[in-house]
Amino acid sequence: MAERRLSASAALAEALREEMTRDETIFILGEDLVSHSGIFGQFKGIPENFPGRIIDAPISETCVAGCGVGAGLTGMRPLVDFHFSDFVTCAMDELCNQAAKIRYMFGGQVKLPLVVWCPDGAGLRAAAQHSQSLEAWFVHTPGLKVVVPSEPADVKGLIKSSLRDDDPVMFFQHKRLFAKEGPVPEDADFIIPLGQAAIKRPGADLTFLTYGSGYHLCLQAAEELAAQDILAEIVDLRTLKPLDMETVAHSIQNTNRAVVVHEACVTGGFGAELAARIQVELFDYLDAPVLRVGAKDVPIPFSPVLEDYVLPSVAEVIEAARAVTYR
Amino acid sequence: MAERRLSASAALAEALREEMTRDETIFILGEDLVSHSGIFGQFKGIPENFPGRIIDAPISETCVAGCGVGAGLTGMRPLVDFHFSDFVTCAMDELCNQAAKIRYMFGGQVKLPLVVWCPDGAGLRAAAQHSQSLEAWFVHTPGLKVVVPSEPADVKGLIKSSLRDDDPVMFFQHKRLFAKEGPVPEDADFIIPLGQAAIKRPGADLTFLTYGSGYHLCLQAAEELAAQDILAEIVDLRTLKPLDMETVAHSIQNTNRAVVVHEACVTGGFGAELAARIQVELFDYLDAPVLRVGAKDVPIPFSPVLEDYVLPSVAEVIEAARAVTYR
Amino acid sequence: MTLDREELLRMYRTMVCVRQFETLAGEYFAAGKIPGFIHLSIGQEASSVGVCSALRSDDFLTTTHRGHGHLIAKGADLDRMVAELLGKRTGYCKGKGGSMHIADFALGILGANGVVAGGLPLAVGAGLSIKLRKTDQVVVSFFGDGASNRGPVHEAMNMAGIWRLPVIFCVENNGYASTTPVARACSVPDLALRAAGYGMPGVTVDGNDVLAVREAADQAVARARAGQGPTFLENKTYRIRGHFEGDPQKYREEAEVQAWRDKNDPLQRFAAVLRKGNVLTQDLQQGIWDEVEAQIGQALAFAEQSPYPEPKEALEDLLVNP
Amino acid sequence: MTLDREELLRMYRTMVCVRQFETLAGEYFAAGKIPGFIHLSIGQEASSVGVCSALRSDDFLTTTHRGHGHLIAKGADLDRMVAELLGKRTGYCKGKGGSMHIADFALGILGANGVVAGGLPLAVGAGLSIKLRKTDQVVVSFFGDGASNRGPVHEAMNMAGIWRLPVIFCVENNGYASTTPVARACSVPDLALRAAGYGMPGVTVDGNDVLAVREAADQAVARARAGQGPTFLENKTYRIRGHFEGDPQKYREEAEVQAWRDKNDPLQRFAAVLRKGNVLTQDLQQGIWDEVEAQIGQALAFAEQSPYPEPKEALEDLLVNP
Ligand SMILES: Cc1ncc(C[n+]2csc(CCOP(=O)(O)OP(=O)(O)O)c2C)c(N)n1
Ligand SMILES: Cc1ncc(C[n+]2csc(CCOP(=O)(O)OP(=O)(O)O)c2C)c(N)n1
Ligand SMILES: [Mg+2]
Ligand SMILES: [Mg+2]
Repeated sequence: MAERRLSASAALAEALREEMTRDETIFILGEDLVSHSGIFGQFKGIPENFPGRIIDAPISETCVAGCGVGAGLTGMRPLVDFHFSDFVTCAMDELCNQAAKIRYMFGGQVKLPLVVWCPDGAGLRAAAQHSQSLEAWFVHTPGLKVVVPSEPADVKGLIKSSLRDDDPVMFFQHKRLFAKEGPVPEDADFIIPLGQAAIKRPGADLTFLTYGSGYHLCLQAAEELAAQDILAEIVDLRTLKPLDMETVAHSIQNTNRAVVVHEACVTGGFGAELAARIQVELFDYLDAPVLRVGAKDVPIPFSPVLEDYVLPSVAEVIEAARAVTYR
Repeated sequence: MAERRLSASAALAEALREEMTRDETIFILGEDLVSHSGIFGQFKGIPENFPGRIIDAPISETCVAGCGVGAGLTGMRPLVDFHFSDFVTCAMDELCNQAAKIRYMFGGQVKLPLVVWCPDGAGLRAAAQHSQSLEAWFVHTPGLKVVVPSEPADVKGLIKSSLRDDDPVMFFQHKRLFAKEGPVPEDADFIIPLGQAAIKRPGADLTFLTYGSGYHLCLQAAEELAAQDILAEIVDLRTLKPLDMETVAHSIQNTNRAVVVHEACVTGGFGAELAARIQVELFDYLDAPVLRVGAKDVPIPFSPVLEDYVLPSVAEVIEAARAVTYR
Repeated sequence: MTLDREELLRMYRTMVCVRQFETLAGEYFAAGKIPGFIHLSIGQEASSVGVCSALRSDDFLTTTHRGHGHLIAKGADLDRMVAELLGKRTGYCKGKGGSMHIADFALGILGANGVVAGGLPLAVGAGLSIKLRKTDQVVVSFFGDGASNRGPVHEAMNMAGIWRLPVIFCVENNGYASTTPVARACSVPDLALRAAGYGMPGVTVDGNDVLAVREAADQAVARARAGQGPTFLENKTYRIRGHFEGDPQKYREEAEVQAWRDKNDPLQRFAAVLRKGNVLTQDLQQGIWDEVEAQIGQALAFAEQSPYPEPKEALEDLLVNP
Repeated sequence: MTLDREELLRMYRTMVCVRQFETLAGEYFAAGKIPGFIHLSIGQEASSVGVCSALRSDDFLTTTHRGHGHLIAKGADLDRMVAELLGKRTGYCKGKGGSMHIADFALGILGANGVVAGGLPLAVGAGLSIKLRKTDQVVVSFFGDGASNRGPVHEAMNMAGIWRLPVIFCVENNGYASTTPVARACSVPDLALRAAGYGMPGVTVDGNDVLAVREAADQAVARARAGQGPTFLENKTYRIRGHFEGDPQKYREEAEVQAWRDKNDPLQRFAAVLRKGNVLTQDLQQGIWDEVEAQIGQALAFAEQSPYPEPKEALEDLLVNP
């Protein structure tokens, strides 16, 4: 049977329609959702099919996030749309001091089902305040789960698990990947458990550890490298917290070399955490240092020539792969 | 001549008095500053000596931070007091989307002198929302400098450089260390340049890389280790961004072993960045993986037994030192 | 609506309970038995009791760093409250929260909050949840005059306003935000003036007159239950104790405090009313104080005898599915 | 205060300049010459010009994602503006900012802002700086009806209120925040009603009548310069173009837009007044349009001929002392 292909947006919308049908406590709250089915059209079909369960909020990210927390504590399963992930900066107290800590501070009295959906990433010439990848902040915040899908099927499987999960989840989906298509299972019960990485391309010479848009850079790099007989294995982490260290370890035990690739700027990014763990937990397996490829340490500039230069490139990924394989 | 000793609070106040006398564009803005000279008494003598230049703000962290930016852009040199560092969560847009990016977004048209003074850290039984160490978020934000002093002299020397610097500086000072005394030069021109680490204790067997409250854990650990003939060198980073990698490298080239110690929770903390860099830049010098010691990955709990368990301990630092020295 | 004798006495008893709880908490703190810092609500009992007595047990509440009174007035268990203040395993939060972080979700108490104004957006979320779940519950969100200047208050009031949510915004204007007098921080004399900016009724009441507070609260609750939307309620009161226990209080004259203590004590005022109406007698009053004292003594004993948590318990309760 | 002929013509000319600039920016965007996305202010020229013409060149301004008009009205250089939109090195920000991030600190323009309401706290800071530096400058902070619901607006207005800062809060109520009609997002019909909550005057004016806007702005500026504090000015206007170029605009009827375009165009209205007062003649009007067209054509040519930055320049301009 021919695989059905969907865009990442369509995969998200399908998953939401399935879950909202399954569980009527799920609702969507955010800015400008109803008339255009989300500013990226990511909620296609929801306004028509679930009137009253997708709600346009005023421009009030602080209260919108807090609203998600309050609703999640009182019997609902909110998905909060953050419009642009850059605006999580307007709700860090609600996300990191409230959502992340409530269950713990109150001694486990309550659960907080809450999905914070954040369209992130650069490449749209949207400049410094509409292009960030901020997942590392939340990885450093105990009490939050962090999910970053790269392909449509992952989007469907992971948003469904996130909506069924009883803990707050930060869900980052890359703006530039909404239209990108891929095979997506039709099965309404298809889910991808949080904390499960996927080996998306096998290879014996080195391991690419990546997620989100970084995955697509690695895929291209792996193909070009294959032509030079360097076989890269690609581990798509998919969930950064909880982290599937087991899959990471298995891969590196075979390849003895690793390169972490993400779009966020290198310094203090998630690649730092991963490299720091690997050089301890797999010290004896490493034949080369763990290299990191990410954006250069500046805000995202507007002009295409500048933005392209700042963002990580396939060439840089290939260069890192060559470096760790000493070829 | 006998060295003069001051508490960290007194060192801060002295530095501010000296700088405010030297430069009348400096002023202090924050909550509850005037009647008690700051809620920790950290601005002793300022309200009396500089009336009108230390200003009580309403509880409006968002606008207080933005106010610092606006004043810094128009000829003043503001020091913004954040009351508790936990409340930076109420101003992440102003700090990370505005302050950090303004000079860059506008093509270098303007400079933004701004010191954001954040009393941070745990140990006061103040629970999850008044005990955090959030420096890693800002290290991951291009455009900000990050300073974390550990001793009174560092406080004086670094706050003075921060106030004289033309870029926004996040300055984290540990609440539990305000009363701790140490020698402080009286010289009004004593400054410690940003980006300069200090080897505060020489040792040949391993290197402790630390800052803020972690420094005091390392000091105690180093003394106990010395009794076991394990000689630890302590590098107090003092500034996390810009980072003095040269001093870090020199030390590790001698000791071939490193342990990073900080109070922030381990996952995604600054130790990750440091370990990730070291295992690349000093790969051939390392005889052991770079270990990290920090708080356990939970919010800071209230009950003393719980909080003490979550925070990094001297015992854990010693254990890590033993592990990297294989003794 | 007039209150019957039982209700009046219940309210008086609760006010006595808050007063005695706070007084003893202060003593325990001074004795070094309570870690961290605590913020007491002595002098503000009419606000907590006047408002919470108008609520049902399934109604929601968010409170602040100064929340003991609200918790007690909503029916929180004294044993578990004291145990939490002491950091014991039997506390509401197993010792993880402390004074600033007590909640009782079974009673609709969505929690005290260490972040000033942190509770308001949560309250709006609870209000939205009520609307979506189609129940007739209401939410009360307590906050202070200082908190009223924070942005989340604005966003919360606007959202509750446009969606006509059953949320009661109750500001306890106690004259100070930490060291800062209200007039130096708030750009309006009566905070209730701001309600007009959100299309909701704004009422300023004598916050030390428990019956006046109760009446205003009853009206706000009725409006909310009837689906007529939010109300802004300003209870003008006074903080008798320091901002936190140990506060040097250089920002005010002792005489100012004394005047409020002597002439405007909410318990004395309510007792006088009840005595005048023959609802309360000397004996009955004494009986109530003794009974409450015994109850709190018991709570203290329970807490003192309770064990501290095991260190490793610090790693529990973070996530449902780690 | 009455405006002399030169001033009136200068204002009309500036409005024409904004209109033509925005129109051409739209065409360039449609032609794929402008990367990213742009937000045009066509139909709102009376607000930008009415307010900015009341300012001195040393006064400060913060604007928004829809800021081209404000920049031009404050005197920004068209060449550098267009160059920035195209991402050229000769642009105001050397190509690092783009449409949403243009500033000219020499003209007191503290910047457009990609974050809605992001400019208000900065404006308050500039106001505080004016007070501390003891100058008689003023600050205008433009924001939209949608922005008015964000928390920073509340904090900013309260701070400006208590400190009586020379800040003019100018909300351009253009009927929509992206897809959301103002009535669905704001809990009051007139946003100026909120001013009373901060003890400052609030004025709602016909934002498409440039003289009415100018008069209100003159009063607000006079108040501010005299140290009498902030003013809240609401200019009721209408966004003729989509929220961004390419906006499908399913949230409104074309007829609604058409009605505003036909019956309430600020340029036509002002021209009619000027013609009636014999300030403007057919020829003069044509001359102004031609002259502006030439000027903008020159700016476009300058921008097109300008080079793009070198990739490595992306690493410059982050810090003064790296
Ligand atoms: C966002 C935030 N800023 C500052 C603080 C520190 N703080 C705790 S209570 C308080 C004063 C609050 O005053 P008010 O809202 O009037 O409540 P009250 O203490 O008078 O009951 C302050 C400034 C905080 N906890 N949260
Ligand atoms: C904090 C924040 N939230 C959301 C956005 C996305 N956004 C950009 S413009 C806009 C609408 C703004 O409406 P309004 O304030 O009325 O200004 P207008 O576009 O009508 O000029 C939105 C939601 C943003 N840029 N910043
Ligand atoms: Mg108060
Ligand atoms: Mg608008």
